[in-house]
Amino acid sequence: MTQANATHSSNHGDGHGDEPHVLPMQVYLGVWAALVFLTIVTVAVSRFDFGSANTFVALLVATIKGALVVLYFMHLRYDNKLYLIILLASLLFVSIFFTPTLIDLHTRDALDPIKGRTMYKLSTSKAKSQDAAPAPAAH
Amino acid sequence: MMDQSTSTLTMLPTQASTIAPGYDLLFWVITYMCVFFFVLIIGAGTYFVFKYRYRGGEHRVDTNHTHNTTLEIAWSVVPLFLCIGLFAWGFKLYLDFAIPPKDAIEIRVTGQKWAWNFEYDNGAASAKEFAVPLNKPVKLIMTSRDVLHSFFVPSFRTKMDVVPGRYTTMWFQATQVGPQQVFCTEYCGTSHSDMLAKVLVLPEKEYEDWLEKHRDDPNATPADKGKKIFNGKGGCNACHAVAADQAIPVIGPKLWQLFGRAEKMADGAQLTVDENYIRESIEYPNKQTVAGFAAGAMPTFKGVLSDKEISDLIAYLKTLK
Amino acid sequence: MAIMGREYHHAHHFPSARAEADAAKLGMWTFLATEVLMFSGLFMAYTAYRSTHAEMFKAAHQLLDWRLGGLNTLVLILSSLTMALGVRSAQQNKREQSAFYLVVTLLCAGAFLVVKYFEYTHKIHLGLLPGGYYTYNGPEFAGIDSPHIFFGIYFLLTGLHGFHVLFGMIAITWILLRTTRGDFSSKYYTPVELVGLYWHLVDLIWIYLFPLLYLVG
Amino acid sequence: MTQYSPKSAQGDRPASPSFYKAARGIGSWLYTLDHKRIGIMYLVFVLAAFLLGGVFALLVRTELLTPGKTIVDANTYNRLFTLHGVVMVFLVIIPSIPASLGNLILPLQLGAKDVAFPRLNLASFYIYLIGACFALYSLVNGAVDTGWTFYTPYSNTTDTSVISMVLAAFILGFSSIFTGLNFIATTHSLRAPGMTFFRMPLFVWALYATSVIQILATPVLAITLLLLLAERVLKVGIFDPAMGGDAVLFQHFFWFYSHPAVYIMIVPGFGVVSELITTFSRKPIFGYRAIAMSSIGIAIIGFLVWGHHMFTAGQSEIAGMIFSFLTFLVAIPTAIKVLNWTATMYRGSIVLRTPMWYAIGFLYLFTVGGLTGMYLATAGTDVHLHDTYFVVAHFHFVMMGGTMFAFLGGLHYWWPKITGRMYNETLGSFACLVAFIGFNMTFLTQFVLGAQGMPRRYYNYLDQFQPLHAFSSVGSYVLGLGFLLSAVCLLGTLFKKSDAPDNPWEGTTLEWQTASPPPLENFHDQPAVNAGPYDR
Repeated sequence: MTQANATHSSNHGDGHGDEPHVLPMQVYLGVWAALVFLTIVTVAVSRFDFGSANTFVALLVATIKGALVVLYFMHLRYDNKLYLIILLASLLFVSIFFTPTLIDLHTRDALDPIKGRTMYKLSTSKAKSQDAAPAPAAH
Repeated sequence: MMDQSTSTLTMLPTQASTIAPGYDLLFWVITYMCVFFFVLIIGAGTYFVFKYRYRGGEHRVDTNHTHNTTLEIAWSVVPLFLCIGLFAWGFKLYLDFAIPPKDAIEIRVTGQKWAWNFEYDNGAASAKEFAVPLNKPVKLIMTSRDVLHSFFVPSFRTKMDVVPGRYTTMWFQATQVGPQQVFCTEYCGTSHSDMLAKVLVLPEKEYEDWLEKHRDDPNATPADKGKKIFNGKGGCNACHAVAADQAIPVIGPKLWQLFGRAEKMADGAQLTVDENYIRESIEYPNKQTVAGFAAGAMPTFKGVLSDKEISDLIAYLKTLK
Repeated sequence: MAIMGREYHHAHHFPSARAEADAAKLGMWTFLATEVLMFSGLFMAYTAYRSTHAEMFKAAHQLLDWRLGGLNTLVLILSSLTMALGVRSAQQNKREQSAFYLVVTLLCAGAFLVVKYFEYTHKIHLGLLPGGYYTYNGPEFAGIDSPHIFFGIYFLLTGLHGFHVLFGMIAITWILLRTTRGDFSSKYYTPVELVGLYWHLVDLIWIYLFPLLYLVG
Repeated sequence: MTQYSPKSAQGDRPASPSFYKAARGIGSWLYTLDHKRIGIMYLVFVLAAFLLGGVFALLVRTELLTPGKTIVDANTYNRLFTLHGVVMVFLVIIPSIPASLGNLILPLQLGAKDVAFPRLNLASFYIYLIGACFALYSLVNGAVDTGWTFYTPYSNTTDTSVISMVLAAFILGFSSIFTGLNFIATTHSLRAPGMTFFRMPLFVWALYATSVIQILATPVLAITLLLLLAERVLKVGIFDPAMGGDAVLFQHFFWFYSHPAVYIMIVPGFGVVSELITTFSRKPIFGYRAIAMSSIGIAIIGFLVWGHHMFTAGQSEIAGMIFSFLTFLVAIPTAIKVLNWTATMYRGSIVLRTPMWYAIGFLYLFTVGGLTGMYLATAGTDVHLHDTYFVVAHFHFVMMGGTMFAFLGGLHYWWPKITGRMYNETLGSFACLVAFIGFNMTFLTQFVLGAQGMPRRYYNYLDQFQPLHAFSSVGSYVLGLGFLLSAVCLLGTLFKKSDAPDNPWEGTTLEWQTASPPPLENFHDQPAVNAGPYDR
């Protein structure tokens, strides 16, 4: 079975030879130090109360840490752009899943307040009795 | 059983609510549009198949038309506008379904495994059928006691799921006197297909009488009140038969000549029926199940029926000979 | 795909070793996309219930010990570093150094699970368990309904993440064995790199999990 | 000039043995890494599951001949339609085209020797078998009566064997993910030299778009089913209102996977039909880029529309508006495909062989299915029609009329290439005609039933629906007969001598440039590509 010597490199070759692209040690240690520092920042940030922006700030810090891990530890900054596209696509589709579901959860009582009320104020802690009787409709 | 005239020719049931004509108009507009496009596309396809059928010999093929940008843009933009138009009209109709008029009469509907119960503001209650006034808006505030159900009246064209733990609403204004069939259209188990009900559309006078009849009058005996709960708020008549000549329902045990009767339990235990056993079966039905009946079929009525109502029920059951 | 000690021959159906390595990395990144979407389901449940039961989440999170969570975060970040250095050493044909880094990564992962074990026993002892097994009657939940949902989401999120740490440890052990057998070199280090990518994602998920569960504002 | 410029004339090369003869014995099948053998094993099990699902369908239709009890009682009927749904969705229609025809034909059309990860491919097949075993275990252990949608709170309060069926679907999801992952890697890394993305056949484009959906949607099904198991075992309460949860949230989780899943089912069918119509019209496809891009468009927009399953489920009206609008957007690329196929047949030279009959049947049925989607996308008309037989008819038109007709068309089209044997043309076309007639008898009547308000999943129905139900049931027998005939037609060829030429349909894509059945290495020497897939 003669192997036709189609030796051209794969069609999206990024010009590197066969030698792997190795980052200097300082980059890894620097990224690690930044991550530790940002973890401390995460805890510190949660101490202050920014009101409704609390979650946003916490997620922002987490995203910075995530970006550091993805770009340097996972080598995405020097690799084929296709892998970055795959990661960003997965995050895009996560947001596609979140947005309409949360819109639905929070606008059920837009036209009629009664649709927003959950009837069962049920708690399983044995102390509370099960309040299952449907409250009379508010006129 | 269903008394609307739904011959197989007319696709849609009779129009018995104010929104039905508007609904049917949009339904038929979509239908004619679909028929038009079907004939256009499939007609062209069928014509091409027969006109350019290979009749042997050398293939005569025109291979230079492999794309035509203007045509392709046209048949993308035109359907887009049609779709936007359909969306807008459809959503307006959807809002008509969703927003009840302010003066609508409120009726509370409760769905449970395989029966519908209805309660009015003046305390009237009924199961399996409920009255509504003719040409007056009615708003149903609905919830479920166990799993998902769905309240569907084909002749009103309205449908809304009934979700446990939450309220959902639906409204209609009936324009035709007579009983309208109600279906449950969200799968809910064994007798999902028997979870039917009737909307009795009555003129004003008869509607008031019906309400009076179903209201619990003050000087009724506990047994009378129990009977009203049995057929009304409790909805027990959906699963239990109360007289020897009643063939169905057979989902739950028969309840005549009940007191003092020896019952064999599913786990083999033998016990004679007394008041405590009845009260316990109403509040914790799954503790003991009579042999030969499905466990877990009966929902709990704890917190739904007050203790006084349960004693009325027991008084009524005692009268069943 | 015969692997004999040092010399490595790429699979017959790939035009070159480089094409094979790129395909493997593309496959791994696609798999990581499925992991991201799988965890997104749990983050969706978290977001849905935090947005509708905000005060319950605020009350419930006090029962989590943020110091242990923070320690676990640092442990995982360190393991991410050592994993990355392990891959780097494999790329430089430094077999012993790579094995050393992989062992440290394994130890960190073990430490993470041990800390998780203490957290879980503490909660089981208090009765802070999901749904049917929730028996906690503490003062924090006076007038707050269904606090068991927070702990249901907590155990599902950290439990699934814990399982992924476990799978990671198994994969790293396999890579460690092959490193000591001398399978990897600067010409062929794909398996080490792929396990590294997987491990960094496990760390990434914990980076988001820590503030959301332990530090509710 | 044809796409494939051979380095040396085909004739003088010593004919290497077909992949069947390349290895012998049961071991050569159980441990094979050859994408063709894995494709055949998938094909065998998918067809077996299709037979099982079909038997359930016939039992359901027989029960519905008369209102009330005809052959089984209510509980058995609920189990029958649930099993029909689960077997058909998870075991048949999702793996059908990608896992069997895809595994067999994609590497050939790319000019590759095998898929990128052969061992992952075999693992995907064995995971499919394990999932099927879980489903069979659940079947014999009292089956499931929740419907294939597993809606809570019914699914976590019923005492039927839901856990084993949910585990089955969970495991089958991974088989689907691995197939998708394999095809993405293969398409990116193993294309023949010179085959740019826009010189790939449209079947490969369709499988690529399907793989993207499989990768992005199936994990959410995995976590949904995991949460359902947690609901049943730990009573977590996320989806159970009795524990403070929200049943509609489960529907959001479920349909976020299940609507893209219907595109996992139909988009490979588009790919097959694009191949069939081009080859049998002897003409390059009309609007190649439009069709290729519309596959990707459907894959992406398919993720935005799941809420149209929940217009009457207690979903907020604002969310309903968003979903209704986006659902119309997905209609546009679908319309583009059908119009482009019709334009391809214009001034072609149409050879009316069995695959082409299935493609024309597909065009009829899919157009009806697609157009009836208009009623269900429009929020207003969906209120009356939701959860009635109108919806049952709609999705059978697009799934059975669409995917299964395309699957059978593709099966007949590539049968000579896979088995090296030609099927009997008259029997094949006749089987297609019988199936087409049976299909229309069964499901056109259900449109009328649904519009009249006949709810779905009903064991006992009102008497006035009885004539239509009886007609539909008879139609289902004719449909079953049609598929039986096509099975006889295809399986019958296995007992005769392999007589198929290398290129019976004068196709232009790469799989027709090698032997039928192809050697283990697919091509004697690596084909190079220097023109579009359909240029003659």
